[in-house]
Amino acid sequence: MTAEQIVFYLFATLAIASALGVVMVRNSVQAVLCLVLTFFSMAALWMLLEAEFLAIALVLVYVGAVMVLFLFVVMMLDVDFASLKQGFTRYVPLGVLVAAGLLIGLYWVLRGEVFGLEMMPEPNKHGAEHSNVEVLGKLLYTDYFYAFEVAGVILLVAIVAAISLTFRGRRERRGQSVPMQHRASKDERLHIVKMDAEVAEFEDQQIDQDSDNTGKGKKKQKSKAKAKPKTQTKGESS
Amino acid sequence: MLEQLPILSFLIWIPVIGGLVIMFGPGDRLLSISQRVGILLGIITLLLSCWLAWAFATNTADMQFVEASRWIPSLNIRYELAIDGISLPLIVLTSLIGLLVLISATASIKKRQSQYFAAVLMMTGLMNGVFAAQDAILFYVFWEAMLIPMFLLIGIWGGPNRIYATVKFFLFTFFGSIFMLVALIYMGREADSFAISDLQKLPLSLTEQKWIFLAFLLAFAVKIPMFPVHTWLPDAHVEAPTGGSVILAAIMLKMGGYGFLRFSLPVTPDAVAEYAYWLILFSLIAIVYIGLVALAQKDMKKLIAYSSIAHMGFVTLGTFIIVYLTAMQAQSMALQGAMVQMISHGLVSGALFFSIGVLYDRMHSRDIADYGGVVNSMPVFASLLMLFILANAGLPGTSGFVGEFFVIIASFQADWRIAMVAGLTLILAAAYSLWVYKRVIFGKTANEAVARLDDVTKRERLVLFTLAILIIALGVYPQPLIEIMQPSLEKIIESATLSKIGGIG
Amino acid sequence: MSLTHYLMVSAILFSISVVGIIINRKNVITLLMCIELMLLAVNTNFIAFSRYLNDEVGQIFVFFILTVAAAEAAIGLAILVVLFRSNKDIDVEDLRELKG
Amino acid sequence: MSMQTQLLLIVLAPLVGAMLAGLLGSRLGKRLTHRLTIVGVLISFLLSLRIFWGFLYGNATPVDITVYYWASFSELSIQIGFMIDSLSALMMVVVTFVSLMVHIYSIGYMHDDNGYQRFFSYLSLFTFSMLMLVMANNFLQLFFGWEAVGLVSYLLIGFWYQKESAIFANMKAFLVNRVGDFGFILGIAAIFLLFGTFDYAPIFKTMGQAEEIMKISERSAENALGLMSLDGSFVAWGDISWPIITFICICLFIGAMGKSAQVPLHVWLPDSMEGPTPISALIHAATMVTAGVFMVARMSPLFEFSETALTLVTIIGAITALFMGLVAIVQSDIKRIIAYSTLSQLGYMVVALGVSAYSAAIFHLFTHAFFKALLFLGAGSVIVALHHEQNIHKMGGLYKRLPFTYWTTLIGTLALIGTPFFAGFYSKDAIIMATEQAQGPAASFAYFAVMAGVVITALYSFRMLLVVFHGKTKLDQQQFSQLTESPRVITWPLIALAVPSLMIGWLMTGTMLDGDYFGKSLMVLTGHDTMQAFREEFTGAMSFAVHGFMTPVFGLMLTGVMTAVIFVWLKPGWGATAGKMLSPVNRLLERKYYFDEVYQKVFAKGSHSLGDVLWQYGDKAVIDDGIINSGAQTLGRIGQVLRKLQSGYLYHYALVMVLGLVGLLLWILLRG
Repeated sequence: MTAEQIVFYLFATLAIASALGVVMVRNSVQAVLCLVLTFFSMAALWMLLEAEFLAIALVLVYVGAVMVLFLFVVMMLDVDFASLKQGFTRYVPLGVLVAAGLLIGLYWVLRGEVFGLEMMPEPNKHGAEHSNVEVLGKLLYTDYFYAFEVAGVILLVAIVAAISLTFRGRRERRGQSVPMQHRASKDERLHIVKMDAEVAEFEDQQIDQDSDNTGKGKKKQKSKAKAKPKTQTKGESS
Repeated sequence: MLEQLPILSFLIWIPVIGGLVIMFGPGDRLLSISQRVGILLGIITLLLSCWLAWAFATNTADMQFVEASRWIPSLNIRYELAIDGISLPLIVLTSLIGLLVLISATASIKKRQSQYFAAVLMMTGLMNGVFAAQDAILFYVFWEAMLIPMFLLIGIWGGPNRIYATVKFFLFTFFGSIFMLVALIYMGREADSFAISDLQKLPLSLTEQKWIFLAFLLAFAVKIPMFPVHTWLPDAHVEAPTGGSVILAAIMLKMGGYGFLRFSLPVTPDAVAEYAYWLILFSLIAIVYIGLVALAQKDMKKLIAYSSIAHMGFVTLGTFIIVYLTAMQAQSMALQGAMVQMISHGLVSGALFFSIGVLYDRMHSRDIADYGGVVNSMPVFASLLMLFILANAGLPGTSGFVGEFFVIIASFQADWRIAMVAGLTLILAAAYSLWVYKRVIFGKTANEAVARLDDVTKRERLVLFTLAILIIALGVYPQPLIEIMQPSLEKIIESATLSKIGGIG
Repeated sequence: MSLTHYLMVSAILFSISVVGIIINRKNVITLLMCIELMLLAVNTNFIAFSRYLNDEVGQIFVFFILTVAAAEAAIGLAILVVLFRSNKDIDVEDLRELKG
Repeated sequence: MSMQTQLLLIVLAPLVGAMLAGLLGSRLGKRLTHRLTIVGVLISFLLSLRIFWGFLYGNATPVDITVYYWASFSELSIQIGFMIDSLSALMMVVVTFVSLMVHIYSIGYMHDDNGYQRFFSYLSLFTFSMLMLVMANNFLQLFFGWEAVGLVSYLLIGFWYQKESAIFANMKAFLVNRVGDFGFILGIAAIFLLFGTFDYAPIFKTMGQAEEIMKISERSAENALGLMSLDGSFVAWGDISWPIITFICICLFIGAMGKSAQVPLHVWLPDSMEGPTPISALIHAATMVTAGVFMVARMSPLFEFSETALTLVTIIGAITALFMGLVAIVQSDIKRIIAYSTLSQLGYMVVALGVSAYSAAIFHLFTHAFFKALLFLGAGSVIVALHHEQNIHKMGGLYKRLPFTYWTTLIGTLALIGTPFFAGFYSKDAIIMATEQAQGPAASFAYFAVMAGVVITALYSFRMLLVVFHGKTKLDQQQFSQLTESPRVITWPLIALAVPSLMIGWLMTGTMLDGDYFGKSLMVLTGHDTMQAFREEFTGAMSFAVHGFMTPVFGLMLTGVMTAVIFVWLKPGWGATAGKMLSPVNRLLERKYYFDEVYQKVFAKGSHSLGDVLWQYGDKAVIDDGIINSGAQTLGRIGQVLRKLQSGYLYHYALVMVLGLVGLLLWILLRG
């Protein structure tokens, strides 16, 4: 068994085990860590396949950034995982069945006779002077330059989207909310205070009396209590 | 001087644009102006069509007053209008009925009258368009556009459950005409021109013809309406306002018949020969089955609607019996019968619906049971209705008889059993017409509402008298109408009996 | 090592992630992780083939897949956060507003 | 004045009178209206009398004029025109004379009826349509007249439109006529198929040639037709095929049966008595009902060539003559009795047609018009005198108070039962002799029916005469004393009709039956000439009448009269006992052989309920709800089901995606 085979089997089993861990483990944090482990072991395999740059990129960039992001999120949201997991076992048989079907299908496609060593001889190893990065760079910045640009744009879009979704603005902002201003109504602005007038003897007072009734009616509809959540700061209400 | 003027385009676009102008111009605010303008437009259209009839040469069979210009060059669709023997009478009928509806609407329509005027005027213009269009797609556009005003007429000014009726009406007709569009496009591509004359000359194999004929059949059968697809008509009539159901009965049902004569017979003659047996069977069913159903109706409008289906059964019978006839004389008699029946049915059922409208405006009920002894309070109306009812029953001397007589005589030449079944209509039509007349008009005054009825007003009298005079005139002396139609009918017979599979022609 | 080995590893990873999606009913995070896993399997495929066919273009594609995967993860988590803010937990059972 | 303007005047004068009376009636007032209409009818009567005179004594020749072409296309031209020959001239005179009498009579009869003008306009309209029918020279115009006459009888029967029974009767009349017209139009279509034209002239010419061939070469009728290529036959059902001539004649006869109320289609005539009495006299006795007889006589060239049609005509005529007479015996309404007597007399005429004695049939029609109109108008004057009482059992002993009516009705009755010297005798005896001569299967039955008819006619007419005019009056004294004879305007027409009922017989028999008055208008094949015996025996009107006393027919008539006298006058009790003994027969006659009930139930109710069933199940259930509405509902239901797919659960969507993936993979593998 050559060193290469040993390394391969080692990391392959490690990757598969941790992948299972990602799926099986109860606690999300542990799941994310298992995923990180899977990525590490796969990076090792990629090394075997002489894709050094990508393996390193995977570990540094991808695992470093995305997995850490996952950890952040998982730890920040104190989600009670117990309730999430309890319906767990009901779908296992279906899942296993689908996976088995998939595996059989894939095995049938990828089995030895098709991609075995005789069919696909292992190319000879690159010499020391061969630099994977150099080759990638040559390709990336010539033929696939537009694709590269597009990738950049995709990332930009992702950034903007993520921020706009989650950012709730700084606390002490002085901005105006025009829609709120539109909604303000006369009752909220004008506050009528009712004083008891002295009733005069003349009968034409009767006319004022009627106007009072309408006035009184108005009083009852005085502005409704504001039902805004208490967290609404004073600045918002205008 | 008038030859160069695009008369046909005037006939179509004056009412349409006039209608729009009325709706957005004076509208309901200045109602009297829109009424006067509306009726003026109606009169202009009628005068134009009469001038058309007067200037029409009755000796040639080819198209007259041709107007052709490019419309969508890329798809070689052309804006082409022309008329011949069979479209002229229908155009005159459309303009006349349009005017009469406008006159009667000034009194009977209460809400949104200007829009009613606009809808009726647009209907008239578009229907003239259908009869004058010589380009298949232009024909289709007018055919579909015409549905919209009628949809509105029934939908807005209709009776209580008008939505169901108008949606059913629209979907039925629309469903039929979709397949027609497919057939038209197919043929247009084959002949890379949509002019009807080219389609007629286009050589088609039998299977092609069969499919095209079935597509046309669906569109026209729904319109006529033929037996299995007729259930929309009674609902549409019951819910439509008086003017709406007059236009529907008088003109829209003729589109199907016109379509058969203009499209099916010349374009797919072999398919016509193939399916004639079934179509005759369905027309006979329409005549007898629908006649019996009409006998059992309790609502006046439904009864007249069923009776018009039975009468239109004669049109289809006349159109398709020519396949089984050999002598040119018998064939032209059959087609003459079909055409005259269409014109006379337009007048007779239009008049009947006007009369029911007269009663409905006074009593707001269409049930026969609510009436009885109307003659005591409305004698003039009773005598007019007597004439229309007898014309509906096909009394000789009225126009109703001419069409049926020709069709029965011609179908006897083909097979006497067909004539015998068709002849049953004499008994059935008389039965249900007179029975409704007896229950509504004769007898003692049923209730005090009937006693309070006042006789026909001057406006209604004008409308009903013009129709009565036309019905009697056409019954006593149909020769002028026959003379106009004969050359073009002969041309249709020639093209219908000329097989297309032989590769020639 | 033959190409089959590598492909089998990625196939196994892929099916594990499929199982993960099917089994896990409620937890969105697990769902996102399974998608990450799936993408990883795909990348492995790419690299294996590029290695055995001696054509680095496969690796270029892995490059782009990674960027897309990153973007997808970012947005997925952002949605998760907003979701958490609005109704206190991320149980997929409650998200039924878009029902037919 | 040219012949065309004369004929147009004859036809249009009543039409103009009708239009004026109808449209401007109320403004013109009663007096002016009836004057106007009477002048119109008078003009046409005088002119037609002149033409008739020309044919009778002058040497007028048949005339065939085209007024205008109704429709002409691809060398077929249908015209409106007049064909005047001895037959139509005779009919024109009968129609216009009786119509004139009825016009004058109605002045009195309808005096206090508010629909006065309307009545007169309908009468003149009837005269116009009858004249159009009689003078037509083609089948289309004949059919126009046929239906127009049916229409006017519909209008007149339902004249008192407030009477429920009247408006039921007039619809029944029109529909039964329409059933006849259904057969008639099929006959016309068959004629067009065979001859290619609607006009009489070419048709009669070809049939004349066929007769020539038969005469010259003694061929049988069939191969004569064969030579003329008229013997085509078409398949009626499976292998049964009918010669086209027989089909035509049977269809035309169905039309005649509808109009002349022969047995299956007779139900409308008794009910048409709902109309005012003058129209019963004019339409349902003298003119309209005889239109059928006239048509068959006019079409004699066609009928002669089909034996089966002639036998059918004889059988139907015989049945009507015999059985309808029987019903008249038990009737109690005065007008119904006369109506049934009309039915049986029509039966006589149709029998005469059947045995090819066309001239006798037309002559009987001629005489019958006069005495039947007389009887009806007499009954009318009795009804007017008794203030619209029609039940004969409530009358009696009126001869003292209504002398004029009594004597004229007596003359009418004597003419009806065929007492020698009276008009009825000549025509009825001619028919009886002709039936005697006839061979063929139906001849013996017809002869029996005709002979038995004589007894029955005598029985019911004398029963009516005695019950109404003689015996003890059943009116209370005070009413009886106030009875006054009808005014002159009613009695004058009675007298004017009584004169011809008396004299027309021996005036006209010579020329009509013996002489060659009808000439070519009626064609009789050599084999069928049943009038031969009559012509040999006939020496002169007077001697024929004298000889008439010795014939068995007179004996039968006497027995009829005696039985009536015994049962009504001498031994009224016997009548009651006879009624009890033959009670089943009595009830059968009372119910008029249940024709009405059967028609009402089977045809009226049947078609209505069939229509209902077809509407509820055919239209509503099957097409409307079955296909259309349920189609709409199924679409709605499919939509509901599909809606469930959008469950809203995220994992469902994920699951479906994965399953899709796996499925695709397996599909590629298995197929790949």
